[in-house]
Amino acid sequence: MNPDDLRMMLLIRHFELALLDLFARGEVHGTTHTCLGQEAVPVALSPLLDPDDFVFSNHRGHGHYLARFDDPAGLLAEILGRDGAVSGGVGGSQHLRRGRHLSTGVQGESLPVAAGTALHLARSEPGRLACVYVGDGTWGEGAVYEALNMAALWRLPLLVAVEHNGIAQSTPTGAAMAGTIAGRAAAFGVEHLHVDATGPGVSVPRDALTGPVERVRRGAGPLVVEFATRRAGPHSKGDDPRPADELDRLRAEDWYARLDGPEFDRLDAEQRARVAAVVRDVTARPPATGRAAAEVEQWQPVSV
Amino acid sequence: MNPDDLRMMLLIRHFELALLDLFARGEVHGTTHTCLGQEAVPVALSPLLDPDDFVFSNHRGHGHYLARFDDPAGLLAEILGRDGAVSGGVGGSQHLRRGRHLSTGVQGESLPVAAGTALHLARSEPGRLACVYVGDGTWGEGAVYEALNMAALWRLPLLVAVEHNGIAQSTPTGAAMAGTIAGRAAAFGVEHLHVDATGPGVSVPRDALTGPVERVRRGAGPLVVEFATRRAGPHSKGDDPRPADELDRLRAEDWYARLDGPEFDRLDAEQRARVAAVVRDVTARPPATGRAAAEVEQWQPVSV
Amino acid sequence: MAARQRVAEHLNAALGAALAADDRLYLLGQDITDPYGGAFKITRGLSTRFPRQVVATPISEAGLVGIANGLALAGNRAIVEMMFADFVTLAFDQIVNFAAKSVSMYGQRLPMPVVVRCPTGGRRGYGPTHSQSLQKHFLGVPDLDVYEISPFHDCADLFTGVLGRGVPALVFEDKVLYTGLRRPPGTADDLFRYDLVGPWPGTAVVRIAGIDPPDCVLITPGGVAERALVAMRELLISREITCELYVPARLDRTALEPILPAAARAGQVVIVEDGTAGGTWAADLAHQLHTALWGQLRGPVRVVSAADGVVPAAAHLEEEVLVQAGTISATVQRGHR
Amino acid sequence: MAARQRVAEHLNAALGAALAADDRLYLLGQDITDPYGGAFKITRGLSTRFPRQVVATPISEAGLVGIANGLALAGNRAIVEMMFADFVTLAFDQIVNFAAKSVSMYGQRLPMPVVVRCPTGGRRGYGPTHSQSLQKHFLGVPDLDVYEISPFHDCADLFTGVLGRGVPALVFEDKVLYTGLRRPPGTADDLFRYDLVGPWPGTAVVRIAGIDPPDCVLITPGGVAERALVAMRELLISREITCELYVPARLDRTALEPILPAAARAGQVVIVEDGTAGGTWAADLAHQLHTALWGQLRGPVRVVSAADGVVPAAAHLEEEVLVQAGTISATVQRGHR
Ligand SMILES: Cc1ncc(C[n+]2csc(CCOP(=O)(O)OP(=O)(O)O)c2C)c(N)n1
Ligand SMILES: Cc1ncc(C[n+]2csc(CCOP(=O)(O)OP(=O)(O)O)c2C)c(N)n1
Ligand SMILES: [Mg+2]
Ligand SMILES: [Mg+2]
Repeated sequence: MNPDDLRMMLLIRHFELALLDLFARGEVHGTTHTCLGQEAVPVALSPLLDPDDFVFSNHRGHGHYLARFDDPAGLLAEILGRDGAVSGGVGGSQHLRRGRHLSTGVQGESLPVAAGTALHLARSEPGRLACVYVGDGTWGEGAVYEALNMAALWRLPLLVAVEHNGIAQSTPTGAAMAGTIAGRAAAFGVEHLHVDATGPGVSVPRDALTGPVERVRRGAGPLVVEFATRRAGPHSKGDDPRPADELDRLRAEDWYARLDGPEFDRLDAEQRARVAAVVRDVTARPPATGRAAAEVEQWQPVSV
Repeated sequence: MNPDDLRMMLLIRHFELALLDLFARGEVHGTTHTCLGQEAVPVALSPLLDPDDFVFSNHRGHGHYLARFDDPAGLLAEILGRDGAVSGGVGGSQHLRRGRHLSTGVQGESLPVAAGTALHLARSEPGRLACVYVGDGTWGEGAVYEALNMAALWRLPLLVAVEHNGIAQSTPTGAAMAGTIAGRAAAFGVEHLHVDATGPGVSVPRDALTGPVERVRRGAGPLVVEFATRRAGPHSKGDDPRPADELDRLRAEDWYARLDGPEFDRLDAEQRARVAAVVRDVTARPPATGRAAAEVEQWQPVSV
Repeated sequence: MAARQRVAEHLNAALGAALAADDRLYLLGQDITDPYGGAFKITRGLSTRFPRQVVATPISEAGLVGIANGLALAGNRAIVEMMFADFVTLAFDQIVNFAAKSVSMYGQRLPMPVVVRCPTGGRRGYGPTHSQSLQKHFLGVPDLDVYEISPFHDCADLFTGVLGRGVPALVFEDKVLYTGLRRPPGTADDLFRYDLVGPWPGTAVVRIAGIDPPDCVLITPGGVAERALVAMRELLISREITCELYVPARLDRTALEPILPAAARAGQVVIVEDGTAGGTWAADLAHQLHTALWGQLRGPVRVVSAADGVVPAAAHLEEEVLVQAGTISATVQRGHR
Repeated sequence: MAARQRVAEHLNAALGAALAADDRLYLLGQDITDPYGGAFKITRGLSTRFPRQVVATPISEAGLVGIANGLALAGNRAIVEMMFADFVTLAFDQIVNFAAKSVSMYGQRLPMPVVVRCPTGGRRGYGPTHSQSLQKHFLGVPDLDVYEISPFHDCADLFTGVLGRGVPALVFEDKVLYTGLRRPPGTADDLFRYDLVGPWPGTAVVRIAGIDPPDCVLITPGGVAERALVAMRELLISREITCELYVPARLDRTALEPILPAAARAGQVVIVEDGTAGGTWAADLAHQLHTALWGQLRGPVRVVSAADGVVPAAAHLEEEVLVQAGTISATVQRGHR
């Protein structure tokens, strides 16, 4: 793996592990959803995104944010309610905004919104796209279909990045979804791409994405990318009712368990140390002010 | 055509024409949506329905009601707010209920409700089904997909009768729907049947329906029947922005214009007279009381 | 402004002016493009004049408010037409949990200029799911404004102001008002004149010059104003009871200051609203007046709402449920000694 | 009933009893089946005991309320769990336009026994879209009841009664209450005792026996009651100010009669609610009290609501926005002379 990609995978991993650790120590107020096991999705996708693309993230959005902004301190400050927080401590884990990157905690709600930004981009900033991350379970929400229909009708540059981890909170996909994601895209005449993001590598998925994403930018209409991925951790803090053998299997298949060697160890130690330093830094900060961090607030689109 | 079927087609036709006439004369308060041109759909379908099946009708529901209950007086009384009204004059044209037949004016809302009744039927009254009429335009509503998903997941006896008349109020289907109804059913693994209901005959569509509807009753899961039909009249009272040549074509292709002969003339005159008598009867009645007509109120399911 | 302009035409002109003034303003809704021009014809001609800005959508209330939210996020403005206010229930989440929240929940002030127009109320025989007055359900949400048009307020000014605030808003429009006439500036009718007072978007004060204090202060939103005028005329002519009518265009955070002096002098206040009682604009305002005018009123503020039931389709049944001019004058009379 | 039972356990037992008593009762919601047992574990064990009746659904709030509506139409009853009250916004149409309307809009009384349980409120750090108090948005809809649980009311009685009425209802459940203890009958704590008075589902009156009249009457829904108790204790001990607390379980059409006598004797009333001001339960109740107690109060009824902003995620920011025990006692003190 390209060392920068591996670094980012490890940054996200250690960030999420540190967070669970802080939780266990009672240092986090509220809730959070870690993306352990799913790191490859945003790491594969983010380099294909333009800084002025819109990105709509969701409850499980730390990886999305880190892969795009490499800002663990701002994110941790947000989650812990400390100074320098991305959203000033107001939003918390599920409500991050930095320019055109924005997450919300209500499932499905952001798909029509993303389509609205895509309508703007198609008309006023051609070549840019709106990317919306969505879990498999969120396909239960009607808003998803209202958005897909309009995006397809109007050939909008909308990239729907489905993180299909086979589960929604405690519900296996099969118990909540009839048919398939592919079929649901087809229903609206929307292109669908299946990408395996379960392995440790990100270049294969990224290569598979490059052409199709470029076509979205060039006006081919929306694209649903279904990433096969795995949720290696709990839904939120510690709630995971999956049977022990399934959890064992998930852990064994987890990308982190499948990598080793001196280069890996070096980068692993590096990112672990980086996150530890961020934790030390942020936990020593004064409380968040309620105002977004200065560098977040100053964001301007590159050109409009 | 079987004379009973033709009678029903004509009853609905003359009922709707009489209504537009009453409107033009200013004798109707409020609004109404006639089903001119679409008569064949409920006439084909209704004999396949059990009296204890649930039926969810919509804004364009006069034909659904008449084909099931042959009660033009109760319906007209409801629309005119006179004594003996199906819903006591409270509901009006769009809000009819008679036992397990029920219409509402909010598009898409009744699909999950119909699925709920189907859940009940599957568990407690096997062999019965819930039928829900829905227009092509209503596939814009997210509720449709939430319902289809659950109905498919739980293999519910849900019959979705799509009246695809190519238009929604003023919007051609192509401007509001990406993909197809068939694709949308397939997205949820739901069986789809295309039935041509544009001709004057109802036995061909009915025959096409008989087997599939029976399979729904026997637990095969939901079925989407897409009826090709035509809206020969305005959306509601007089609003029809379609170009004149299109309206001419619709009128020329309308089943009523394509039938003739002495038997037709006889039944046509008979139903025209019947409706005229109903109009005379109902317009002479005192105002509605706010209470549903007695025979409506006394409804009980055959067995539960 | 045309001398005798229907409110529908006035709204149409106001929307046209807004679209002309800002090419980043979008208008979204069902069946709003020509030749249909919307269920109530409010948008007639606009898609022909502004084809890029006027977008007809599928029947997807949540989705289309979501589209508007996205347009706003990207630096545009959007006015959305609900075909009937009743359907805004389907967009409650997009409005309350997305549009309103986004203004502040990211630790920065984020402009969300999204206006949802809601044709509201009964008296048209459309039946229980097409006749509701749902204003109250949207009150008291941080960063969500609620307005109602009236025959007195200039809708061009209203839309400009609402969009300029950058806060998402609902604008309720009484359906019966559409076919009524706008009142020319200053003149409510042959008997009453009116002024717009107080902070933007202004409260219309309708009165007969020179009568002070009035026997009673009436407060109503725009949709009730016509009925209140009828009641005022009747009270004056048949009973010699004088009323002063206050019609605020803003329903959330209704400005009290313009109302307080006259209310204190009259000592009697009646607030009238469409819709059923319970958690309403009128009750909230009554509570505020009781507090602000403690010791100055001759009796409790009285609230008139619709009867506690659905709005029936049949005209005679509907009439029993909804507030009528007669209900208003009877209430005022009961408080008069 | 267990001697020291957490409210979550109490709710779980109440739901279990309801399911056992009626095999036509369904329980629907997301992730409510075992072993998970719901996001707040309120339904733990129920799907194991009642596998046919407990149905886990996809993430489809509108759809699942629709399913419940359909079950009710077919002669069943249904209790729906929203994972967070905030998501009930997605089911607003199904609740207001279908469930409530169906009870009467067909000219017959149609029972629609559907109960939507809504875990509500902040103080858990879940952030702006998971912490709202949306009770007020559902008030004043014909044939829609709104309830809120409290540490004093028996939820088994509540569910039985609500389902028996055949009117759709929302039951709000303060999330912080879940982990708190139910108060044993009669005993609020070591200082205060309580009685349930008035029409079903009863208003809890919390007081110290023998003190009459109190200096102030407090009225709060169940979620605020614990904070009110803390304030009452502090006021009594540090300031020698006595309060009597009224906690109705029903928020729409809250019964006035149980409250009026003490309110009149005390002459001072403070109503406290979670959620932001504007079109609220408290303001509506305040208006009713002003009317019913005209001339009997020493000053206006005062309403305490949350600050006009979103509920922030960070604990210290959240605390500034939400009503605290200290807010309540400060308000009572300000009215005390
Ligand atoms: C409208 C809404 N309903 C319910 C929830 C509670 N919730 C949060 S995450 C989640 C599961 C989402 O599953 P999925 O979409 O598969 O994403 P994953 O968590 O697997 O990444 C649920 C039900 C919510 N946040 N929003
Ligand atoms: C939720 C909702 N949105 C909008 C409307 C207004 N409306 C009534 S009928 C209709 C068109 C429906 O089109 P379609 O589903 O194709 O049925 P058709 O009228 O063609 O039979 C619309 C938009 C409504 N009743 N409900
Ligand atoms: Mg998932
Ligand atoms: Mg159609």
